[in-house]
Parts: sequence; structure tokens; C-alpha cells
Amino acid sequence: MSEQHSLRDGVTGEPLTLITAEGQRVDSDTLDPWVNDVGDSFLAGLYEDMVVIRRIDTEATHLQRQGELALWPPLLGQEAAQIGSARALAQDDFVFPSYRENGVAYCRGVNLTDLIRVWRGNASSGWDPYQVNVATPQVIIGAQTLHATGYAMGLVNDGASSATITYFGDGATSQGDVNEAMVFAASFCLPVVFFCQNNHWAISEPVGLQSQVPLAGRAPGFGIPALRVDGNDVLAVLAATRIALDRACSGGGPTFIEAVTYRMGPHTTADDPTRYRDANELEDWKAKDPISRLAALLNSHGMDMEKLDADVAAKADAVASDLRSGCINLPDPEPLDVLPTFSLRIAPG
Amino acid sequence: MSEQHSLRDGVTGEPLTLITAEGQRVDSDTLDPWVNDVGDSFLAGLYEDMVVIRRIDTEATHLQRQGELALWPPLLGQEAAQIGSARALAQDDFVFPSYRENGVAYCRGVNLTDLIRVWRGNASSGWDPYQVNVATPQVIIGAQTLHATGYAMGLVNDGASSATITYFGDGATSQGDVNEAMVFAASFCLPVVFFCQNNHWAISEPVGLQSQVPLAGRAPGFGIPALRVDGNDVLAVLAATRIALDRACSGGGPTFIEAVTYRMGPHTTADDPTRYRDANELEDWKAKDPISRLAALLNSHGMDMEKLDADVAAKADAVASDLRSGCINLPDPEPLDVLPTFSLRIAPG
Amino acid sequence: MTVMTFGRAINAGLRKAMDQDPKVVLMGEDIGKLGGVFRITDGLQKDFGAHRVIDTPLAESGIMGTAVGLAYRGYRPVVEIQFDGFIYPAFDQIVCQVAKLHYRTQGNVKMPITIRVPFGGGIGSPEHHSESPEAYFTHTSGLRVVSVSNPQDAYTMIQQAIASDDPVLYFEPKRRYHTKGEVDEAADLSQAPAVGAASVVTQGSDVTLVTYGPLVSTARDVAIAASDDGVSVEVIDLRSLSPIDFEPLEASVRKTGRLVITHEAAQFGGLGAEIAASITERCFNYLEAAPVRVTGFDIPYPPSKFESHHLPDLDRIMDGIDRAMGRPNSLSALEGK
Amino acid sequence: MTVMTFGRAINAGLRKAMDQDPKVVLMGEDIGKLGGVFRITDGLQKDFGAHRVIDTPLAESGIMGTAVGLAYRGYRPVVEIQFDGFIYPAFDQIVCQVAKLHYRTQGNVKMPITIRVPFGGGIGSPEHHSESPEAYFTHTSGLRVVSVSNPQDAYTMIQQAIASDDPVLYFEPKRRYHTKGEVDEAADLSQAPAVGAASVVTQGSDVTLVTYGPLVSTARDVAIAASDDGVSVEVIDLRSLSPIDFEPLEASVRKTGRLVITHEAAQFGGLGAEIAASITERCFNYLEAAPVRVTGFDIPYPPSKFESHHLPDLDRIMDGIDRAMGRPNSLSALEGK
Ligand SMILES: Cc1ncc(C[n+]2csc(CCOP(=O)(O)OP(=O)(O)O)c2C)c(N)n1
Ligand SMILES: Cc1ncc(C[n+]2csc(CCOP(=O)(O)OP(=O)(O)O)c2C)c(N)n1
Ligand SMILES: [Mg+2]
Ligand SMILES: [Mg+2]
Repeated sequence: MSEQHSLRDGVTGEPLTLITAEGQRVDSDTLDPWVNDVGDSFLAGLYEDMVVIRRIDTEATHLQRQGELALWPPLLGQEAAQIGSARALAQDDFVFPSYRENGVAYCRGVNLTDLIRVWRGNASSGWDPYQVNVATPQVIIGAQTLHATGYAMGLVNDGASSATITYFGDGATSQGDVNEAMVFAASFCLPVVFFCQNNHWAISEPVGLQSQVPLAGRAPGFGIPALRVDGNDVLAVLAATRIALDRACSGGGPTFIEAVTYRMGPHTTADDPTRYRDANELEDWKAKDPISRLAALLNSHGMDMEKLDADVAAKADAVASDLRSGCINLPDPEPLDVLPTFSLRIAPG
Repeated sequence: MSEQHSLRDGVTGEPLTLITAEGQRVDSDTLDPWVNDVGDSFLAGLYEDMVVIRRIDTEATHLQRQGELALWPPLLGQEAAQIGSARALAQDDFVFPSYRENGVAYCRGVNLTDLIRVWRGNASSGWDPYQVNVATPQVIIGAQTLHATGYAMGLVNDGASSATITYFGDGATSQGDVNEAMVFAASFCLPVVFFCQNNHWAISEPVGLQSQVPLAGRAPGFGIPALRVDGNDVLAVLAATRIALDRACSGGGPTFIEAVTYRMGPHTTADDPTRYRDANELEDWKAKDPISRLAALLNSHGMDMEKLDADVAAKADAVASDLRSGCINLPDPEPLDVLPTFSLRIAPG
Repeated sequence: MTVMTFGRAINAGLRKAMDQDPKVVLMGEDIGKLGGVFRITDGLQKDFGAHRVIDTPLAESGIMGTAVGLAYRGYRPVVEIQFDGFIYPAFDQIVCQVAKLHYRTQGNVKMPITIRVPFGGGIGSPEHHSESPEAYFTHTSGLRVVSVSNPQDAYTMIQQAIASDDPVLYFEPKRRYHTKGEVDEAADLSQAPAVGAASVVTQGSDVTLVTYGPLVSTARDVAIAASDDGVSVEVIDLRSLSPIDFEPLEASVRKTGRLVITHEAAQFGGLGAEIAASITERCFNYLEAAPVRVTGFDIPYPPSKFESHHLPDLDRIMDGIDRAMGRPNSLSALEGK
Repeated sequence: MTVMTFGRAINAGLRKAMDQDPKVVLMGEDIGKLGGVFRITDGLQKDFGAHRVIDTPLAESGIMGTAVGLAYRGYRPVVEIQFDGFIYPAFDQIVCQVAKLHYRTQGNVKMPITIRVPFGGGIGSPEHHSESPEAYFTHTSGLRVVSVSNPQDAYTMIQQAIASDDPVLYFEPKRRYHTKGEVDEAADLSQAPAVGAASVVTQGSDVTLVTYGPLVSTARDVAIAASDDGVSVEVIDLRSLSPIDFEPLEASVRKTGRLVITHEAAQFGGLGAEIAASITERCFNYLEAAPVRVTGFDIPYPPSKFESHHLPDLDRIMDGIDRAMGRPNSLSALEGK
């Protein structure tokens, strides 16, 4: 495969893949060199992560149904995109997420109770960004991509060799801010990874309404190299993110990654996807599930899946139970806590 | 030249050219078919247009120096970009310009006095857009590109087969609005021509600060075909605009044209380019002057240039004198004209 | 007369406007198949087609700028902003284009754009979903701003907004979408109260209580509760926030001598300031006390567990009435300080 | 003490702040080699380098969002908005991020961003170059807003704004850039008046005239002209537009019983409304007449040939004083209507 060819593939062709939907390991000239070190125990760790965050997602959805959370934005189906990218990050790298990156937050060590403060209505942000190097969930679509760009400018000025990564959706690519972020990042050659989870939907709008060409194709026109990867393939996502981080940290500037995935659940617990999307589409994507394909691969490697699944389930149960008790025991805030402890003006009204 | 090759050339390679800086006619597979009908008398007409608008520009600059105009944004150097594109338009096509398209406005039949109302401070817009199918000059960088997109949506809904063209600068490509306009135009396959005059400067900022890759390369990533043409070559610009309009009017959707040109004067009469740019750069571009190269071509075709230049000068003189007298005789508005004649609230203060 | 919810009434009004004028097009995020996140446009794409009920890419400036272009072409776009807090990316197009184009072109280019904004709090949502940004727009010359407080007005005024050649921001109190009321769908629009007219909702003689949108129904409750206290409250629903129909307000304050204004938006520089200032200018000699404002705090909209404390409610408005009446109130202890 | 222009004083203040804190970076369009279209940053890129005086791509939301990221990283960005009318593309980042991040994160993330905005009219420019958008920001909780009226304040307050951990909008009256005044460059910042403090510019006893920015010098002229008429005007320069330092205003109005407010921005919902409403609340029993507002008309900023009619000037403010004093004035003929 010529470099020319592989590059085109990597940007607007079929997404780059290392693990097929059936769980087969395939080659990729572009990605393979970046995951040479990944053995089965590392893969098993990724597997655990994915199972755990899916479980967090399920538990939080239940809590919402039970009235314990006001809202929850599920990540079901996007586990590989979130885990593969988050596990590529170094501690010093700084994450600027949207509202859906609960899996990323988990990997960064955000405390489970802190994870749901926002969704229970207790706080506008659940954690101190500086404790975990993750900014608070961004609700204004696309705004965080500029923050990642500015932070990256600060990293360069400081002579630091870490990077920022910013997460956003397919819908977000239409926002001016995301495009301006690419302009700034390219102009100043900044260490930013633009990580787009193309989950095919922006609430009820299919990705084709935002763009009729692959989203990864957007970036080269800004002077930013792009990679289009199978977002349900945790290994491919890991490799792509490592490529991007390596470029960023060695002065090569920004990279755009389109992780092609699928939102298997509703947009949020307030959404009803049956109003706008075909059940068949969901079925097609179930066949590409990120977790089961990794299970199949590990199984084919001779991993004792019964044991692994039992261990992972125990971990997931523990996490889910912590999440639940943390949530339920979160006290309602005191009325006066509404007022900031710092210098904002308060009307007497 | 293979199609593949010519396309790449047309987007990010050397700008497509039909008339070289020395006034030589060269071939272009892409452009030639679109100017088969252009004979010497048509070319002489374009020549006249360019000389006249340069003269308008000079006269207006004088008027500003003499205190008769508050400000003037010169187009010196961009005559071919404006005339080549404006003369490709049909009457029904609607123009959404920035503040610098006085040459385009002239071609559309905007009255000379109306042309300078804004710059004298008499009005916020000099003409009724519906009389000439040209919107009023847009000062907010990039905003007009969305208006062109919306108008084009209206054209499609009406079943009309005309198009819109929107003019903007190299600096404008960094604005969210311009990028959003491309998203909308591509998504709805709208008849818009995005005409970018890359005059190499946004006030004091060189184009490399906005983008390190050719601006025309931006569009394909949005699903919009692009053409990069020599913007000082009136024939190449005419051809490219015809290609774009033809595509637009036949349901093929938007096209992006980057006309590579140069702002030979200051940003506006309030600007002092010696503070930020090298005199050599200006000299280089003087050698690529759009008017002199067309004169050389016509001369080589055996045109009687003495006569043509005399006729054209007479026309230019007449236009300049109309402009001057229109300007000087424009009465100051009555104080109460500040109030709108329609339903706006007026404070008694 | 049909009984319908607030949301349904807007839907019916949109439908009627679209039926009557083929130039009316709806634009916004998720307004097509989904019918909008609040289902206000439910069924309209099915009936009018995707070229008239347009799901747009996710970009508010893009939506607004495209609407400007459509208006240029003679259309009457009705834009849905999904939530109040998402209007800001469109702010430049609204303030510099929508508001100014008719003045800029000496009236040649009209901007009959209606911008529908579900606004206000009380629905337990996260940040940016509960804001009251109306004062940014009422301070912007060239825009009309209205807010509706009941299904009948919702139905009538959306049609009037669309029919207006001026751009109109139409603020919908989202927490009232499920409130039901009678709507006369057959009513003749030309007989309806002018879109700019304020209305006296409850007559009273001791104090004038001015509000709009979501707090009108709270204000009615206040009037009832206050009358038990022996205070007669005249409630006025502004309906039009810009321009304001000051005459009924003046008439009322000349009668009562006391004015309370309530809104969810922050107090500092909110619409209440304009009303207090204007009524003081117009009725200075009739005022027995300074106009009182009861508003959201001057803080970013807080997390939802706080919103019942943040939003003016019956108790806080009653307290405002006590202040206007010079009766003991929550601030009494501070007096003389 | 050095005599310098207003513009030069800001330049000197920026230089000092950059000298003292390496985390101070300037960002904006054309601020580098050109020194900004008003030359306020003249020479700074040469002396501090392109990584501290950053010419940005032409995109205001991009600039502001990038500044937010820099602040996240511990920088203190000073953003130049080229002209008032170009701040709107950044409105979303200002209102939803700059203003809210410190509240959102319970104070963990600070936003020590200074946004410099040359504002106001009177320089004969085309549309969007002469606006007074301050009320949009004073109504936004979480922002500080200041405006300066003389070289000394310009010099001091730009440093205070940069040193503040809160985000500050710093409005520069562009038509006064060439005004000269004395500046004490050696003055100790900790001894300077607080950034939030209003100042009494001219003492008087008959009427209080409150203003800020470009109209402070007009107000001084008014005080002189009025004293010829036998009216003693106390002029107050607000300096901080949000929060407002109400105490000197209250003290003055308790003394004079009459209040005139003047600004270039439109009247409806302008800062004058807040001042009128607040002072009425605080000083109701002292007021002899309703507060009077003298402002720009409620229209988009007009073409420059009109600006002398649009902007409050000595005559219009004198007329406002006559209204406040109950003397014959331009509205007398309308009385009783
Ligand atoms: C500026 C803005 N406009 C609208 C919204 C409402 N909204 C919330 S999520 C969403 C869809 C986002 O889609 P996408 O970017 O694909 O991310 P996903 O939700 O699929 O992860 C919309 C329209 C918003 N939050 N912010
Ligand atoms: C939103 C906005 N920001 C800033 C400006 C100030 N400004 C006017 S022209 C200009 C440069 C424009 O450059 P470009 O787009 O290349 O067009 P050119 O002037 O070269 O034709 C700038 C920054 C503006 N008019 N609008
Ligand atoms: Mg999505
Ligand atoms: Mg340019």
C-alpha cells in the first residue's frame, strides 16, 4: 500500500481498523507501529474499562429513571472511542470534553460522585479541573475546542511538552467555533488533538445534514493532518491518538481524528430516538459493538474469558454500587450556597 | 494533463492562468472552454472596466484626502478579480459584497453618487439592493456569506435558476460565519459562489497568519469544489466564475473561488501599510498588474492601443468627474432624517 | 374555543401562518422529524415538507445568517433557537444584521424574521437551558420583543409576529408549555389586541404588579394571596417587552401609586430597570414609594437544585409587595443601615 | 508626573503590567507590527516578542475562546477588540464562558481576562465603529465592566483590570485617545483608588450629573456652563459600570435631590435605566424630581453626518438639567399632553 494511498484512506476513505467487527486483528501500516507494545494484558485492561463505563452508563440511566438524576447523556456504543483515546493520554495532557465524555472522565480519575453532581443538579461542574486535568463538561456545542487551543498555546509558551485533547461530536463540526479552533491551532502550530466522535447523530439530525463528505476531510483544508478511524475499535483509536499526541508533543502541531462510531442510546435520557431513526440502523451497529469485538479477539488469543468476565463484572458492580450510593447520599445543597463565595454582585431582590 | 492533476492544480497548486503577467495567452484545460466566446472587443470592454474602476478608486482617494469623503477602501490591484467575476454574472444573480467591491457595484449599475454615500457619511447604505441586485456593503467580516447562502436557499425554493455570489477577503476565511456558510451551502446544495479575493493582507496581517495552506484548499473539506485562479488575470477570473455560476444554476451546488491577487494600496485611506509591509513585495506585484497585462495582450493581438487608451481615458475622465460632482453636491442630510420613517422606537432623551 | 396546551397553541399558530403564506418557512435544529425538543413544530414537516420546515446544521449563527438571506429574498423565516442559552452564537447576526438591515437600507430591505426562544427556568435543566436573555434584545434598537403568557396569546401573537415586517423575538415560557387554556382558533387576527399592547390581567387598586411570560400566572396567584392579606393588586402582563406599551402601566400606577416588577432575569440592567425608570419619569408625582424589583439574583443561572431559591416565586413577590406597600418585609431589618 | 495622551497612557499601563508579570499576554487583530488600528499597543510586540503580543487570525470568537484556554493555563490575557461593533462574534464566549467559568467551577478556574474595547462615537466612522455596547455586559453576571475618562485612570485602571482575577471589560472612549493629561507613572498601584470606585469630578449642590467614559469631559463643560446659569452641578464619573459604586451617587443625590444621567448608548434598557431605578430605590424620599436620562436615540448608530445630532452634547445635557430642575426645556411644550 503506497503512502499516498494509505493517507487518502486515513482521511476520507474507509476508517482505519485494527480489530474488525468480528474481532479479527488486521494490519494497518499507519497504525500498527503505534501499538507494538500492546499485549493481551493491556487489552484486557481496555476491556475492563469499556465494561465499567458501560456499566456506569447503565447505572446512571437507571438513577435518572428513578428520579435520582435530572438527566444523563449516555455513551452507549462509544466506549472504544472514549477509552482508546483516554488511555493514550499522559497525566499532564489536558482534556477539554463535551458533556458526553463520562468514560474519559472515569479514566482520568474523576471521582464517581463528582461525575454525577452536574446531572443531579447539585453543581454546574462536579470536579476541580486542575485535580484531574479535565475541564468541566461543556454544554455549548464546540466552545471547548477553542479552550483546548488556548491552553495549548499556553503549553507552548511555557515550553511544556504535553498536549491538549478536545472532544466534540459530528454535529459540533458545523459550529463556527470548531472551525475557528482549527484556524488558530494550525496558524500557531499548537499541540491540540481534535477528537471528533462521529456517532452519526446530533440529537435527531443525521451526520449527512452536517456534512456530505467525511468529517476527517475537513481538517487538511485548514492545514491539519487527519485520521479517520473505526471508533468502535479501541486499539485503532489508541493508535491514532498516540500518533496525534506524539506529533503534538514533538512540535508537529494539531491533528484531527474522526472516530467513526454510533450512539446506541438516546441523545440524553430526555430523548426518544424512535421518533427519528430506523431500528435497523441500530441493529447494524449492534453487530459492530466495541466490547464484544474485543472479547472475541481476546478469546481468539486464548484468554480465559470466563475469569476475565467475572473479574470485570465484579469491578463493574463495585463501581456501579459506589456510583449509586454516592448519588443517593449526595445531600441537597444549602440555599445560600447558590451565592458565590467570590466577587459576584448579588441583587437584593 | 490528467483530470486528477488539473484538479489538484486548480485547488492548491499554482493558480490557474490564461493571461500571464507579461500579457501572454496560455492554455488551461479547465478554463479555456469557458471563454471560447471572448474576442478582442469583449476583452477591450473588460479593459475599459478595469481602467474606469481604477480611476474611480483614485478619484475617491483624492476626495477623501480633500476631506470630501470620510473614508475609502481602495481596490487598487484587484481590478481583474472584481471585473472578471462581475462580468460573468447575469442580471438576476444577486451579489453579497464586502466593503471593497466598488468595482463590482459599478458593473452592476450602481449610480456613482450612490456609491459614495456610505463613505461620505450620508447613509449606512447608498443604494436600494433590489434595484441592482447587490446587497449593501457589509462591514462585519464574513457575515454576508451567510446572507448569500440564505438567498440561494430562497432561489431554490422559488425554482429560480439564478445564483448568488458573495465576496470576501483572505482574512474573512478565519471567521466562523464563512465556514458555517460553507456548511449550509454544501448541506443544501445551494447555488452560491464563494468568491474569495486573497489580496494577501487583512489590514496588517499577512495571509499566512490566517492559513498556511492555500485558501482554496479549505472548500473541498466541506464538500465544495474549489478553483484557485490568478486573480490579476481578468480572463481566468471570468472563466472560473462562469464555471461556478454554471454549476450553481444547473443544480450542482456551491463553488469556492480563490482569486489570488494583491492589495496594492492601503487597507483604507486611514491605513499606513509602510508600518507593516515590505516595499519589495509591492514592487513584485506591480509587475503582475492586471491592467497592463491585458494591454500587452491586446497589443499583441494588433489592437490599436492608442485609440483604445484614448477612448477609455475619456470614459474614465467622465466617470471621475461625475463621481466628483455627485460627491461634492451631495447635500448634508437634515437632522431629522436620522430618525427612521418606519417603526423604530425613539427615545425622547 | 378549543382547550389546548400552550405548546399546542404555538404549533397551531405556526400551522395557520404557514397555511396562509407560502413564504413562511421554519428553520432550526431538530424541528423536523423530531418536531423540536419541545415538540412545538410537531407534524409540520410532515405536512409542509422539508423545504418549509428545515432541519439545519448545528450552528446558530449559520441559521440566523441564512434566515437573513431568506428574508432578503422575500421569505418570512421563523427560527427556533433550541434553548435560551444557545442564542449567543447568533448574537452578532441578530444585533448587526437582523436588527439593523431595515434601518441600514432606509427600509428597502425588510427583515420579517421571527425568532422563537423557549426561555426561563423551572424545568430542572443543566446550565444554559434556563436563561432569560430578553434584556439584551430589548436594549437593541430595531428589534421587537414579545413574550406570551397564555395559550390564546401564544396562538395569536405567533401569527402577528410572523406577519410583522419588523424582526420579532418571541420568548416562550418553556415551563408553561403544558399549561392548558382556551384558544379561539377561528378568531380574526385583525380583531385581536395589537401585538404591542399590554394587558391588565387582574384589576386592583393598591399596587401595580408588572410582569410577563412565565411569571404572569405566579402574579395572578400573588393577587389572590394578597387579597387575603387585604391588598388589592393590579396585575399587568406586558406582552410586548420592546416597545413597551406604557399607557396601561401609567394609568395603573396613577391609580395605585405603587409598582412592583418581577422577572426571572438578573436585576442589574434587566427590563425591570427600564420599567422602573420610565414609570418614575412618567408618574413621579403619583408614586408613593420607589418601584420595587423582584428578580433572579445577579449570578449566572444556578444548578437546578437551587432554582427554586433563585426564581421569584409567590413568597418573594409578596415580599416585594410588602416593600412597595411599606409593610414589614424581609429587608426591614436592614433599614436605617 | 508626565503629560501624555490617553492612548499613550494605556500603552504605558500595558507595558508596566507586562513588565511585572510574564503571564500577561496581549491578543488581537493587528496589534503587533501595526500596534493596533489606534496604535495603543505600539512598540509592545517589538519589545516583548510575538509570543506575548499576539496577532491573531481574524475571528473574535476564536480570540476570546483562545484567551479562555490561556486563562485556564494560568495566563492573564488582554484581548483587544478592534472596534465596539466587532465584539458580537465573541459574545457567546464572553457570556457563556468568560463570565460563567469561575461560578461554574466554584471558583476553581479563574478568568483574569481583560477585554479592551475602544467604544463610542464621534470619530466620523462608518457603521459598527461607534457603538456603545456596555449595557449588554453590565447585565451579564460574572463580569466587571469599567470605563475610563482621563489618562491617569486609563493608566492605573488598565493595570488594575489586568491584576483582577475577575474578567474585566475595559471600555476606552476612542474619541478621547488624543486628549492629553498628567499621569503619574511612578504611583503605587496599591494606593490608587479602587477600580470599583466612582469619583466626584466636580462638586455641586443643585443637581447630580452621572456619566462615564467619553462624556465625562462634556459633563465638566456642562458644569461650567450651568454655573453661568446659576445651577450648581455635581459631576460624577462612574469609572466602574458594573458593579456600580452607588454610595457617592446616593450621597450626592441626597444633597441635590436631582439626578441626570447621560451616556451615548441607547436609552431603552441602557445603563441609565439601572442607575435611575437604583437611585430611586435608594433615595426615593430625597428626590425632588424623576431622574432624567440624556442618551443616544433608540436607533442603530446612524451615519456619521448625523452623529452630532445623535450624541448627547452640551446643549442636550443642559436641557436634561433644565428638565431635572423643572426649568423650561425642550419638552415643556409637550407637557400636559
Ligand atoms: C450552541 C448550542 N446549540 C445547541 C445545543 C443543543 N444541543 C445539545 S447536544 C446537541 C447535539 C450535539 O450533537 P453532536 O455534536 O453530534 O454530539 P453528540 O450529542 O452526538 O455527542 C444539540 C443541538 C447546544 N448544547 N449548544
Ligand atoms: C467582525 C469584524 N472584525 C474586525 C473587523 C475590522 N476589520 C475590517 S477589515 C479587516 C481586515 C479584512 O481583511 P480581509 O478579509 O482579507 O479583506 P480585505 O480588507 O483585505 O479586502 C478587519 C480586521 C471587522 N470589520 N469585522
Ligand atoms: Mg453526534
Ligand atoms: Mg485581504
